[in-house]
Amino acid sequence: MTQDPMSPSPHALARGIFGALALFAVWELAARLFDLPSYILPAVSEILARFWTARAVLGEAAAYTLGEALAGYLLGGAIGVGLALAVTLVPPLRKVIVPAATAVNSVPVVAFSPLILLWFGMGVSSKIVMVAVAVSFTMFVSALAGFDRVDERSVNLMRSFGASRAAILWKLRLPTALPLILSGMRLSTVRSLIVAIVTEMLGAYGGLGWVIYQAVIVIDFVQVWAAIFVASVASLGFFAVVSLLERRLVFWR
Amino acid sequence: MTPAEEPILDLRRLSKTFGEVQALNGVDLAVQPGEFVTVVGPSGCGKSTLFNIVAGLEEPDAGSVLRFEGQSVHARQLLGQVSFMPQRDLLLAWRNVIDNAILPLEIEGANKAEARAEAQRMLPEFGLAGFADKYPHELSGGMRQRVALMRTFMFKRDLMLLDEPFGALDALTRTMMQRWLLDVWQKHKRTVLFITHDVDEAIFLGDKVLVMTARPGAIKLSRKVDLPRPRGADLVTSPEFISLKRELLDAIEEESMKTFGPASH
Amino acid sequence: MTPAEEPILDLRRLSKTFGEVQALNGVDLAVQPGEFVTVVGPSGCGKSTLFNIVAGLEEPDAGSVLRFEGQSVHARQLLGQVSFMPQRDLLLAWRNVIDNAILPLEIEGANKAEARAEAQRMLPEFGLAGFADKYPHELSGGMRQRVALMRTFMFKRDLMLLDEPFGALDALTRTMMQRWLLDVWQKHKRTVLFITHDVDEAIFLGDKVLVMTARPGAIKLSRKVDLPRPRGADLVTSPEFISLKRELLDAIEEESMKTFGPASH
Amino acid sequence: ADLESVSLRLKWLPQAQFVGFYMAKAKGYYEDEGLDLAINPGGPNLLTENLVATGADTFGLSGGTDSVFAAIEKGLPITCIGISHQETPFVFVSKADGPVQEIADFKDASITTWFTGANYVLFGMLAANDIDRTDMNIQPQQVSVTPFVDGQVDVVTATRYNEYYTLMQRVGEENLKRFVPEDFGVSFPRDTLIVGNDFAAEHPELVQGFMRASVKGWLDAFADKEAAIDLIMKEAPTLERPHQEFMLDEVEKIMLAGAAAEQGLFTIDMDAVSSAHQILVDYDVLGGPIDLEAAFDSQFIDAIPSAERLPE
Amino acid sequence: MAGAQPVARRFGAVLPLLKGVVVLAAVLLAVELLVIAFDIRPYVLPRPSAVLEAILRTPAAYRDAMVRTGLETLLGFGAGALFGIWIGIAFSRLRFLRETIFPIFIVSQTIPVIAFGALVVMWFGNTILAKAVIVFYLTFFPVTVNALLGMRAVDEKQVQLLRSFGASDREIMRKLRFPTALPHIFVALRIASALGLAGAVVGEWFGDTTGLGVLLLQGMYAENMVAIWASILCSAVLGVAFFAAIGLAEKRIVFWGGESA
Ligand SMILES: Nc1ncnc2c1ncn2[C@@H]1O[C@H](COP(=O)(O)OP(=O)(O)OP(=O)(O)O)[C@@H](O)[C@H]1O
Ligand SMILES: Nc1ncnc2c1ncn2[C@@H]1O[C@H](COP(=O)(O)OP(=O)(O)OP(=O)(O)O)[C@@H](O)[C@H]1O
Ligand SMILES: Cc1ncc(C[n+]2csc(CCO)c2C)c(N)n1
Ligand SMILES: [Mg+2]
Ligand SMILES: [Mg+2]
Repeated sequence: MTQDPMSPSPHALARGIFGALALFAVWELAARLFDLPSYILPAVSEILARFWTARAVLGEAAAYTLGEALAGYLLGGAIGVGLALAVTLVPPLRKVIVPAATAVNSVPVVAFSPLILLWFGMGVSSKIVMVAVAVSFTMFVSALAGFDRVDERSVNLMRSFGASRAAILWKLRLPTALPLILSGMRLSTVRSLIVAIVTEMLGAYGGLGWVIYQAVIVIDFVQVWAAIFVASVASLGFFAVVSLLERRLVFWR
Repeated sequence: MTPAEEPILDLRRLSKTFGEVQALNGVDLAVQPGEFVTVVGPSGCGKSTLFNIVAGLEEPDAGSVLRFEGQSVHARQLLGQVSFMPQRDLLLAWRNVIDNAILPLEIEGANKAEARAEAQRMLPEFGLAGFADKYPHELSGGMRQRVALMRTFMFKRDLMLLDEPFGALDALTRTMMQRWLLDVWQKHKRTVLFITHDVDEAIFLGDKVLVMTARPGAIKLSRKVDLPRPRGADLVTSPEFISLKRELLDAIEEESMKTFGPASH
Repeated sequence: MTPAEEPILDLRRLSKTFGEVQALNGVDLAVQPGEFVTVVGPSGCGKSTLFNIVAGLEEPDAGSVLRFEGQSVHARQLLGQVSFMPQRDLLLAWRNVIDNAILPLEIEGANKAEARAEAQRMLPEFGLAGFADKYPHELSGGMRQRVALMRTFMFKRDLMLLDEPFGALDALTRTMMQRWLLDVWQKHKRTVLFITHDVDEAIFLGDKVLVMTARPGAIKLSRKVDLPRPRGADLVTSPEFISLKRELLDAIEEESMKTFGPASH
Repeated sequence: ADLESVSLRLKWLPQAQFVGFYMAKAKGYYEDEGLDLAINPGGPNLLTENLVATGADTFGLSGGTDSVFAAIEKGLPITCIGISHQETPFVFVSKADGPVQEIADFKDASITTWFTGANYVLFGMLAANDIDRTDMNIQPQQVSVTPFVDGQVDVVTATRYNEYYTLMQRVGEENLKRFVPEDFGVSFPRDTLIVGNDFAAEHPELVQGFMRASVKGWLDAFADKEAAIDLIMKEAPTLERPHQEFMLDEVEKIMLAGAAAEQGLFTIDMDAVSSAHQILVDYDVLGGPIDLEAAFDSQFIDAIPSAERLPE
Repeated sequence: MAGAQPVARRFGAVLPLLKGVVVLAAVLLAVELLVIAFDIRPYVLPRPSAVLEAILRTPAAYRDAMVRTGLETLLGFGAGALFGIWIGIAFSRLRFLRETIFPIFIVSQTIPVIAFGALVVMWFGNTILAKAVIVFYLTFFPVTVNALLGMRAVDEKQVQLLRSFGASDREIMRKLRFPTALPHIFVALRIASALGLAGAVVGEWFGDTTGLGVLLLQGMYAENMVAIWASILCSAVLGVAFFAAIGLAEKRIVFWGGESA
C-alpha cells in the first residue's frame, strides 16, 4: 500500500502554522493593496498591534468571558450528563426527557436570550445559563449515546458479582461513556465561548461580547477584530486543554 | 470426585420461556463438587440461558426446581454466589490487569490493597507475571482470556460457570489455553460447568459431557469421560477418544439438523 | 489434477520484510491448475502476508520470484487477476445479496443488469435462493460467508485465495460450510489456495496441506492428502486421516512453540 | 423616466418611528423625484453609518448626532443632511412614590441606562447639576424594563415612544416621574439622515429630491395618522396598533420640537449639535473636536422652504 | 408479526406525529393551568392560550416568517451539507490541503457572526442569499468533521478487497468510503440543523423585513412577551420538523443501521 492519506503527517503542525500565516499574508496584502478602510477589513498588522495596545482591556474581557463560558460549560455538562444518568437509571423517563430535550434544542439559543436576560439579569448568571442551555443538549446526547453503548453482557457480569446499581453505574457505565462524553465536551468548548460572547452582545457588564458591542457603536472595527482574535485564541486554548484532558483520561482509546 | 457426595448444583424440570419462545424445557442436571462438566449443543438451544439462570440473572419458569449446596433457592439468591465467566472476556478497558482481576473482590467490599497483593501473587500461575500494569489493549487475545479467567478464579465461589471461554480464539491458541486451564483447575480444585461448541474440547476437558437438544433445550445425552488425567495432546487420536467423539457428534448432528433447516439457517 | 501441467502459481525464494519485521523468508510454492491447497501455520507466521502478495496488494522483497500462468510478474500486475476472499466476509452493509455478489463485476465494468441476472441464476447453488433482496444484517453468519464466497466465485479468475473463510464460525456451522464448499468447488473446478487454523479442516478440504514455519514464514512441510473424494463426515475418524493429522499437528506444535513462548504470547 | 436605484437604511425595524419614509414611498413621492428607493430595516449590531460609507446603502437614518461624530472621527465618508429628532428622544424615569424625586437623588440611586450614547446624556445631566458620578451605581440597561417595574432599579432610561409606553402600561403614567434631559441643560438630537459624500457630490439633485419626498411623506403621515398606522401595520403585522399610534404621536412632537417648530422638519440646529458635541469632547469619547461644518450640511434641507416643511 | 408489519408501516409515519401533537397539546394545557394556578405574571411566562391567540390574530405574518426562515435554512443547509461532504472528501484524499486548511476552519468557527452584520450586508446585501450564507457557514463545519471521521472509519480490509478486484481510488471512494461515512454525516446533519436555524434567525437581525428572527427582535424590543413566545414556538416547530425530516431521510438512506459490515 502507498502511504495512507488519512493518518496525520509529521508536518501537521508546521502545515497548520503555514496555513495560518498564508491566510494572514493574503489578508494583509489585500488590505494594503486595495487600501481597505478598517470598517471594511483592517489589516492583520493593525489588529495585532491593537492586541498589544489594548491588552489590558482585552485581557480583562477575555478572563470575564472565559469565566462565564467555563462556568456555563461545567453546569451544562453536569446537567447534560445528569439527565442522561437519570434516563439511564429510570428508563420510563426516557420517553419524556428525550423529546423535550430535542424540542428545546430545536429553538435557537438566541431566541431564549430575552427570556433568560429577563429571568437572570444582565450579569454573569444569564451568560452562564445560556451557555449551559447550549452545552447541555450536546452533552446529553453524547452521554446518553455513551451510556447506551454499555454492553449488556458486562452489566450481567457485574450483577453476577453481586454488584448494586450504583456500583454498576460508577464502575462500568460511567467509564464506558467517558470517551463519548469527552468528545462531546471537546465539541462544546468552542460553542460555549461563542454563546457567551453572543449573549454578552445582547446585554452585559463586561466581557469580549461587550467589548465588541461597544466597539461597533464607536465604529472601531480594529477593536472588534482584536476581540475576535482573542476569542479565537481562547477557544483554541480551551479546545486544546480539553483535548489533552481527553487523551489523558481516555488512554485506552 | 466422590459421586456419593451431595451435588453442589441440582436442577430439576428447569424450564424458561421468553414470551413466545421456549428456551429451556425440563432440564435435569446434577453437578458434584469438584466435577468438570462440559456442555455442548446446537446454537440457540438455550445454553447461555441455562447459565444465566444459574448465575442468578434470570428466574426460571414456575415449577422449576433449583437446588444449590443442598438448599432449594430462587435464582436471584445466587447473585454473588457463583463465579461466572461470560462468552467473551469483557475486560474493562480502563483497568489494568490487576484491577480487572480484583473487580469482583472490590464489589464484595474487600480491602483494595490486600486484593491487589493477592492478585499479584496469583499472576505467575496464570502466565501473567510482569503484566500487572498492562491495559487490555496491550494484551493478546489469549492473555485477555487468561485475565478473565483469573478474575473468575479470584471470585472464590465453589461453582464456576464458563460460557465458551475460548470461543473467540484460533485453534492453536485454544489448545494451549485448554491445557493450561486443566493445570490450573487441578491445582485449585473447583467445580466447573463449561459451555463449548467444540466436541474435542468438551471431551478433552470434561469429567462428564452433556449434549443438549435443539430449542427448547433439555439434556439429550450425558457421558462420563473415562480418560486418564493429566491429558496430553496425543489423547485426541486415541481410540477411546475417537469412539466417544463419534457418539457425541452423531447426537449433535441429529440435533443441529433440526436447527439448520434448509431455509432457517 | 495432473501434476505434469505447468503450475498456475509458482513462488520461489519469496520474502517480505516490513521495516524491522521479516514476515516471509524464502517461500517456495507451486500450485497446479484445479488443485485445492490448504495452508496452516502458527498465528502471525505470514499467511495473510503471502496472500496479500499473491492478490497484488503488496510487493515482495527484491530477489523474490513470482510467476503466474507461466510468466514472471510484479505483484501489482496481479491486481484484478486473482479472486481473493479475505478472512472476514467484508460485505457492504448497504448492498443487498445480489449487489454484494456482483461488486467485482461492477468494478470490471460489466453490464449491471446482466451481472445481476447471472448472480440470480447462481443463488440456488449457493443456498441463497430467495435471499436476493436481503441485506447483510438480515442474514445469519453462515449465509454471509456464502455471499462472500459467491462474490469470490463471480470474480471469475483461475486462482482463488480464501483466507480463513470459516474462521469466525462455530464448529457446527463450519462443518456444514466445508461440505458445501467441496460440492461447489467440484462443480466449478477452480484452483484454490485456502488458509486455515484448523488441521481437521485443512485435511478434510485439501489435495495438499502446507505447514508454515513460525515467523519469518517459509514452507516447513508439504503433504499430499490421498483420501478419496467426495469426503464424508466419518472421514475424520479414519486411520489415514488420524495419522496424517498426527504428523501435521506435531509439525505445527513444534512451530507454534516458537511463537507461544512464555512471555511473548 | 429612468429611475435611479437607491436605498435608505433605517436604524431599526419597521415601526411608526419611520412611517414618514414608508408614506413617501407608498405615495410615489420618491419616484416623482427620479428615485427608485428601497427601504432597508436596521438591526442590532448593524451600523447605518458603516453601510452608507461603504456604499451598501445610499441614505441612512442613523443613530444620532453621537454616531455621526464617531463616524466622522473615524474618517467615514458620510455627511449628515438632516436631523429628525430635534430633542433627546429618551427620558430618565423613576417611580412617583419612590426614593428618587429630584436629580440630586440620583446620587444614591441605582440607575440603568444604555451605554450606546444615552449614558453621556446622563453624565451631562449629572455634571450640569454638580453631581459627582465617580462612585455612583450606574449599570448597563437590558432590553427589558422589568427590573425597574420590580423595584430592583430606581431610575431607568426610556425612549419616549417605546419603553415609556411599556412603563405606562405596566406601572401607570401617574406612578411615573420623568427627568427630561432638556430640563437639565442637555440635549442630544438623534435619528440623523446621512448620505455618502461621493453620492452627494455626484447627484446633489437626487439628494435634494430625497429630502423633498421624505418631508412630504412625513407631513402626510402627520395629516392622516390612521393611514400611516395602517401602512406600518402592513409592514409589521405583529406590532401592537395602540403602541404604534402612541409612537407616532410622540415622534411628531419630537420631530417638531426646538428649531423645527419654526423652520420645519429635518432642521439641523447647529447650536444643539455643538452642545452635544461638547459633551462628548468633555468626556473624552471623542479624541478631540471634529469639523462640524463639514459633517453637518444644511444646504439640502434649507433649499426646501420652511413653509413646506411644517404641517398646515 | 408478519400481519402486523404492513399496518405498522402504514401508520408508521403518522403515528409518531399524532403522538407528538397530543403530547404538545398536553404540555401546553399543563402550562396554561400552571400559569393560572400560580398566578404567574405574563412578563415572566404568558399563558399558552394567549400565545396561540397572538399567532391566530395574524396567521399570515407567522406563516410567512416560518416559510422565509425555513427557506433560508434549507438553502444554506443544503449548500453547507454538500460543501461539507465535498470538502470532507477532498480533505480525506489530499492530506496537505487538510493539514493546511483545517485549523483555519476550526478558528473560523469561533467568530461570532452577529458581530459582522455590516460585512454580511456589504458582501451579500439584504437578500435571502446573505442568510443562506450564514447558515452555510454554520453547517458545513460539523459535516466536514464527521465526513472526515466517517471516511476514516472505513475497514482497511474492505479497501484491500476492492483493490484486489482492481478498483481505482475513485471507485473505492464511491462504493466504499462514502457509504461508510454516511451514518457519521447524518449525526452531523442533526447537529447542524439546529445550528443552521439559529444562523438564519440571527441572520435576520441584519436588517430584514420577514422571518422569525425579525418577529423575535420586534417582540424583544417592544417587550412583548407573548410575541417572543410566539416566535419561540414557531421556531421550535420548524426545528423539530427539520430534525424529524433528517431523521426520516436517515432511516431511508442509512437503512442498514450504521454498522459498517
Ligand atoms: N432475553 C431474551 N428474550 C427473548 N428470547 C431470548 C432471550 N434470551 C434468549 N432468548 C432466546 O432463547 C433461545 C436460547 O438462547 P441462548 O442464548 O440460551 O442460546 P445458546 O445455546 O447460548 O446459543 P449460542 O450457542 O448461539 O450461544 C434463543 O432462541 C434466543 O433467541
Ligand atoms: N503492514 C505491516 N507492517 C508491519 N508488519 C506487518 C504488516 N503486515 C503484517 N506484519 C507482520 O508480519 C507478520 C505476519 O503477519 P500475517 O498477518 O501475515 O500473519 P498470519 O499468518 O496471517 O497471522 P494470523 O494467523 O494471526 O492471521 C506479523 O508479525 C505481523 O505483525
Ligand atoms: C442597549 C440598548 N441601546 C439602545 C436602546 C434603544 N433602542 C435601540 S433600538 C430601539 C428600538 C427602536 O426605537 C431602541 C429603543 C436599547 N433598547 N437598548
Ligand atoms: Mg450462548
Ligand atoms: Mg491472517
